[in-house]
Amino acid sequence: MYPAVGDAVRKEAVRLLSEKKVSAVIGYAAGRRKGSCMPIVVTNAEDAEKLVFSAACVNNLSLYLTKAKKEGPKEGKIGVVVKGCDMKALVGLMGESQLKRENLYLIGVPCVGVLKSVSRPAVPLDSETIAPKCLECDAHLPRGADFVPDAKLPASPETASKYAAEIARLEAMTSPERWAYWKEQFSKCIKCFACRQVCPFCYCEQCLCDRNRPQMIESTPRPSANMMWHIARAMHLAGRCAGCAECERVCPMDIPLNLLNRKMAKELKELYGYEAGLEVCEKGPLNSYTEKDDQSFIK
Amino acid sequence: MRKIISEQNLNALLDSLIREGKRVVAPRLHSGTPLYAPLAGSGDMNLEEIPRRSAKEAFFPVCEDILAYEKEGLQVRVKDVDTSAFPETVLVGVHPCDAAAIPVLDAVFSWDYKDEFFLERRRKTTVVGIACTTSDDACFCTAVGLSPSQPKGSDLFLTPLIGGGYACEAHSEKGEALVASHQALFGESGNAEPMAAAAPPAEAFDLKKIKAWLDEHFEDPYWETIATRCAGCGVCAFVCPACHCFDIVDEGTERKGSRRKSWDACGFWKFTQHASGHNPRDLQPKRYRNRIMHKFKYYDDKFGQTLCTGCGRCIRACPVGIDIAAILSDINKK
Amino acid sequence: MSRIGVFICHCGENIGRTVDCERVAAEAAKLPGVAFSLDYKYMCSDPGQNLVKKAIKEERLSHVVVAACSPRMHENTFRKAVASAGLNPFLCEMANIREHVSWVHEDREEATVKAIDIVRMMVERVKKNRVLETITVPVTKRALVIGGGIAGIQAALDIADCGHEVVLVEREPSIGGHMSQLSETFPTLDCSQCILTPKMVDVANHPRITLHTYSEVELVEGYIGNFQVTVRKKARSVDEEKCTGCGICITKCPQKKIPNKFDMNLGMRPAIYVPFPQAVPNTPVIDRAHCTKFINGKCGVCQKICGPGAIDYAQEDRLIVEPIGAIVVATGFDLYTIDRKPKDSPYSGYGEFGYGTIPDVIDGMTFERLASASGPTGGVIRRPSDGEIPQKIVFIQCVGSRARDKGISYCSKICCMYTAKHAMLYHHKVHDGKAYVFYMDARTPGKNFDEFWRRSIEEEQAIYIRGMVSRLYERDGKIIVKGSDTQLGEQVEIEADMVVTATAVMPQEGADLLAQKLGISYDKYNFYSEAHAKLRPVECATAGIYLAGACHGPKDIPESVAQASAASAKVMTLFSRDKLEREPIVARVREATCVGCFACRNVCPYRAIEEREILDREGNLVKTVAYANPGLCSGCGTCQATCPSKSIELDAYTDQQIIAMIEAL
Amino acid sequence: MHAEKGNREFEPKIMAFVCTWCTYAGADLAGTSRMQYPSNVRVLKFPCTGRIDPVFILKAFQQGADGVLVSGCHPGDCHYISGNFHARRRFAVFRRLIDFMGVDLNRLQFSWVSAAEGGKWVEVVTELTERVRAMGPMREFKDLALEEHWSGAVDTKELKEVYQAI
Repeated sequence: MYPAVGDAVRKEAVRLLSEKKVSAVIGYAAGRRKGSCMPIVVTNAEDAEKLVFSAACVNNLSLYLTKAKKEGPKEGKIGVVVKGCDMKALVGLMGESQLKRENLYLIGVPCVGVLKSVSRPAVPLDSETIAPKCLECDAHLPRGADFVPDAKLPASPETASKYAAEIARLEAMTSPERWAYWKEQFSKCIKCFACRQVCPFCYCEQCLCDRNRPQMIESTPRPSANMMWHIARAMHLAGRCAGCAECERVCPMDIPLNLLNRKMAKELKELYGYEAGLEVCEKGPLNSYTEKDDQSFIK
Repeated sequence: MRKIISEQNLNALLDSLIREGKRVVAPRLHSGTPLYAPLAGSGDMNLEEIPRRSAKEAFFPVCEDILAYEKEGLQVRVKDVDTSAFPETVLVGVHPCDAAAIPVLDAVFSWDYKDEFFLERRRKTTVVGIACTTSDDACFCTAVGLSPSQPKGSDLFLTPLIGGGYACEAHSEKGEALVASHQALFGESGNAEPMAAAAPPAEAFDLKKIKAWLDEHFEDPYWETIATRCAGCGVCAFVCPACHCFDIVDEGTERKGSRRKSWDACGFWKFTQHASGHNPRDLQPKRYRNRIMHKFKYYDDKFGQTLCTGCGRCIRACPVGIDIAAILSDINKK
Repeated sequence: MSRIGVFICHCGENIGRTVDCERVAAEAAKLPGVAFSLDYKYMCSDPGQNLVKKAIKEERLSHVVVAACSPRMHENTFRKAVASAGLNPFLCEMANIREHVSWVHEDREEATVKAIDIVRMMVERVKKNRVLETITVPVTKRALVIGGGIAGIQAALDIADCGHEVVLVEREPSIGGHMSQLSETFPTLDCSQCILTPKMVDVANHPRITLHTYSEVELVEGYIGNFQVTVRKKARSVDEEKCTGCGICITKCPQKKIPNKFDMNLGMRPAIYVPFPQAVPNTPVIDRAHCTKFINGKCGVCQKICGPGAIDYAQEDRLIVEPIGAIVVATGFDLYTIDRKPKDSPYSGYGEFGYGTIPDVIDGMTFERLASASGPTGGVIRRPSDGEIPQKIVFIQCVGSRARDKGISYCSKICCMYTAKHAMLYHHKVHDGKAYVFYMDARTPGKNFDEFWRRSIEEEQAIYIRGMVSRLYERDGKIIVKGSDTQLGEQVEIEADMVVTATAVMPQEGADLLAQKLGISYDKYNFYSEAHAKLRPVECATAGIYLAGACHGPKDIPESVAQASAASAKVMTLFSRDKLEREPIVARVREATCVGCFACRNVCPYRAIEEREILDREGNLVKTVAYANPGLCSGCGTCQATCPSKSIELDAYTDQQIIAMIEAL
Repeated sequence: MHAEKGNREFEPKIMAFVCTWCTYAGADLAGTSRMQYPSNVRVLKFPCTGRIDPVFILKAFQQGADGVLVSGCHPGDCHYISGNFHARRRFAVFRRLIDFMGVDLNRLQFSWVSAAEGGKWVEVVTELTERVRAMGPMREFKDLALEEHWSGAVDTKELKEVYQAI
């Protein structure tokens, strides 16, 4: 299925660039290693021939449209290859005044799943290698794209949600057990900031963690500073993160970052019936309120 | 001096060292992630996978205090770190690519300024390397003049033998001393054949040619084609056995705190950010160019060495698929 | 390097008894940055303040911490003292060691330790304080009054009489509001129109009042002293400039069968009409929904007959932008009906009393029109169904009001009095008629109110029954009123000819929408909220907007007039200065790091966040960032807690100040 | 979290983040009414609960607070119209987050205390202080603050364990 999708994407990109419908297309190109893929920005039809799509095309390319990514194309209408999960991030970015729909040409890809890790990009996509986010995907076809190749989607390998199970497992623990779990996880963190740098919503010009007057969060990768950083980040993403899980994929230390984000998504749905990435809304759940919001925790 | 040691005796050696009060650092799983970390017993050691971070942190920690201060009224008390308290360490199971980086780092940490934190740890550490028998397509040590079976940087080097156990060869006094202190655990070298060394698929680069190109191409459109995609994280530098940039920050309050040294990465936007707000390396291609330049030109200019051992960690870990081996191969062909 | 002075007050014995002030002063002296510390019996006294001033000069102090009572008590005192010694007042902070320490803890050791901690926190905080300068904004001395009822009229006249221009906007074709519908007013029984219409004429003739009737506020931008208000002047189809008000169009209009809203639909009016004869302005308006010309184009009589040629069928709505400095909101009230009930209320209007199905069950305002000499019956009380004069009337109070389980918990305040008045008027007009009043409590706190109420019972023979009506139904041309008399403990059944319900006072339809345009807050009933229930009863929390009359809550005429004058006084206070001074505790955007996500705008209750474009030297757009308008910002700081990158910061409560305090723990 | 039973020596540090209009004034009223309550609480004044950043709570724990109180105006009473409504959502979410991280929510109290509720202020502060006193010190953040990566530690925990074993 994916080679056909890749062909269609390539054809569309070539058309868009040769007809000057867009100034650039952000997509995926093959890398040196067998099966590997990487993001690429192409600005002419010739280069567009490099575009591919496969289960190793894991990146959320909406990253390259954010203001944080100063190298990305900024002029004119931009074509971008999006999976369903990436689309949700774009929807969020539009709601946060970061992107305008009319400046984008969205090449949607039908997707049954991508790899959870590309440290070995050539492995086949199966129930072992698939990204956990893909198991609970409800957007195999991106909603609202300008172009979606006509492809039949095979059934997804599995539907059980690993995140829900893991959240339930942690919730069932006692507080000290949970603290020990996260302490162990975050003690591995080296503050390489891969999680932040690939996150479409971490588009702040200056991260709270890079601020030193005052130093709200210590910048060194010590265990306590790591804990502060990851709690603050989860809080900042609450109600915004739509679950592309890039943070978790790129973490060189295997910290289950998306677990935190999914937990927050679950809470927001429970508290305010809110789900991120479904439609462009100006006010997220944490910058709006109703008079009837739950306050059972307030004395 | 060539000896052999059985797996069992290697474990006994480690346990014995631990009992003696030495810190034994080796590849182990840390909540599922392979890392170099201290062992509580030999059973913790796990040589299956290459650790995600290199062995450099045994000498160049992720983060360390370099002084502490306390203030009362106008009085400030400064407390230095007692480097003599650094523990005696045996670093075991070090991959050749990690071990090879250690002498490379020696150069920069003992050049004009002697970094006592690095050097004291270095003095107190014995490095036990181990030859690789497996590799993947990210490995390219052979392309930068090294190999999965070379002992560079190891005080004692282990080569796995067919049928179990290791051949060991001491390459320094420290290595010899380690063997000597536990003579009984080592046997004389027998007939056992060493296992075949891993064969990374990369062909050798002409590092001289690459440097010659870099000498001439500080400004080149190539940098944008490879690094516009760079997301600006620090993964490549942090997993690298040879990257050694660090940042120094004061943490704590005005009244009490520490001065800390921690890893830095040229991919970060803050790297070389001036107080004025100007940054000479304002975009990722310029930052990534620095990474390549530093490894294959500047370090060579200064110390005559290459700051890359072909471990392939940055290739495996890069979130956006930047492949330094592919880049070197490109340059090699130019 | 800061040179902080710390001053510890004993407050006589109030602090000194429990806190070892000398020890606090000695400990304070050891803190980094503290250059001077002193304890004194009464820091707030003149000699105490002089000690502070003297130390600022002699010790060249950079900041001051006064450890004494609550800042709510004396922060101003000490900031003024500090300012008079040449230091910026915002470089002075208070450590509350009285209300929060000496008065609530008995153990001297514990209290002293806590006092030292608080002083340390404030010392660390004050180090991060910045010099703040009072903000000045220019004031446009022009007021907007929204609503032309008695409150709006009074406010407009007061402000205009003081020499300032006023723009009065009224939704209906005429000003006058509900008061113009009333017959006589309690407790004096003077004729409502007789006292109101001269004021309406004053408004029309006032050289400084611009009157926009048949108009609505479309958009409000800007902030105190500097509003831009867009008014939609709805198409009247009659040129106000040309019309002489002769009224011939009204008499000649062939379409005459339109229920007149002013008369509570008891009378009829033509399609071109003025709501009532004394209307101001006396310019008719064409009701396009009912005019034959607009329905099928087959009339045009008024245009043919109009001498000055004032009829303009093609007239369109006009938008007028008015520069305004202050706004008085006086949109008044309306009555509870079946189709106007509170949000989420299970109450069916007062359908269970037969309103809408039994024609002779009417509300108080309808009774006013029946009793009015200028009303549809010429002041004769006739029941709507057959025009008969009712011999027995039942008045029911608290219909809708004080019915917690049915959506409205408040008392509508005016009903007790107007029902007493109705009973009295009825007795004046139908001498042998009987008036029964069902009531829950008679609430008569007002000048001459109780006397008036007693008169209705004692002299005007109203029969008051304490209890609620359970059911109303028709039988043989009568309305059967079933209720209870709680004083006698009996069930009561009255065969009435007419029933008058004193229905709840509610805000005008769309009051919430107007509030959203203005950016003012309102309660769950849509009544507008004052800034402080006790001390700022006529101001909105949004600076520069004031309240008058029943839009704020049920009120009678004198109260509405009083509040209107109070609001005018507030407007005139604002207009007495050319520039407005505001406390400089406002949010500021760090443009360098703002990425323009506008989360701050989403949470700002004052609409203080605007967009600002950052351009490079060539004029190209670099980025769009937030801008916090200091004229609008009231300093809550919600924006800062919301901003992910902390690119907006509230002066005097910066992260640096707060973190410094936490770190001093 | 890990309750230390019978620790009578322990005096918890309680940090209270309050709005100036309601709770601070309520605390003042407790003072003018001469009500008595434990002296453990340290009050930080904010213009509005809307200004309170969750990071402040983390920072307070990190700096050694054993309990944190956040208190402001009752819904509908906010001096700034809606600051407390925004705060309510923010903290509803934040407390669920740190609960998931393993912080015992008994150490974090939220309340509405109006300017008229001096008595409620006393009640809330006393209750939190006594509850936290019974729970013992908040070790999690403090202990964590002393931890280092093994590589940066002068002597490691693992080593200590080994020494102790010998």
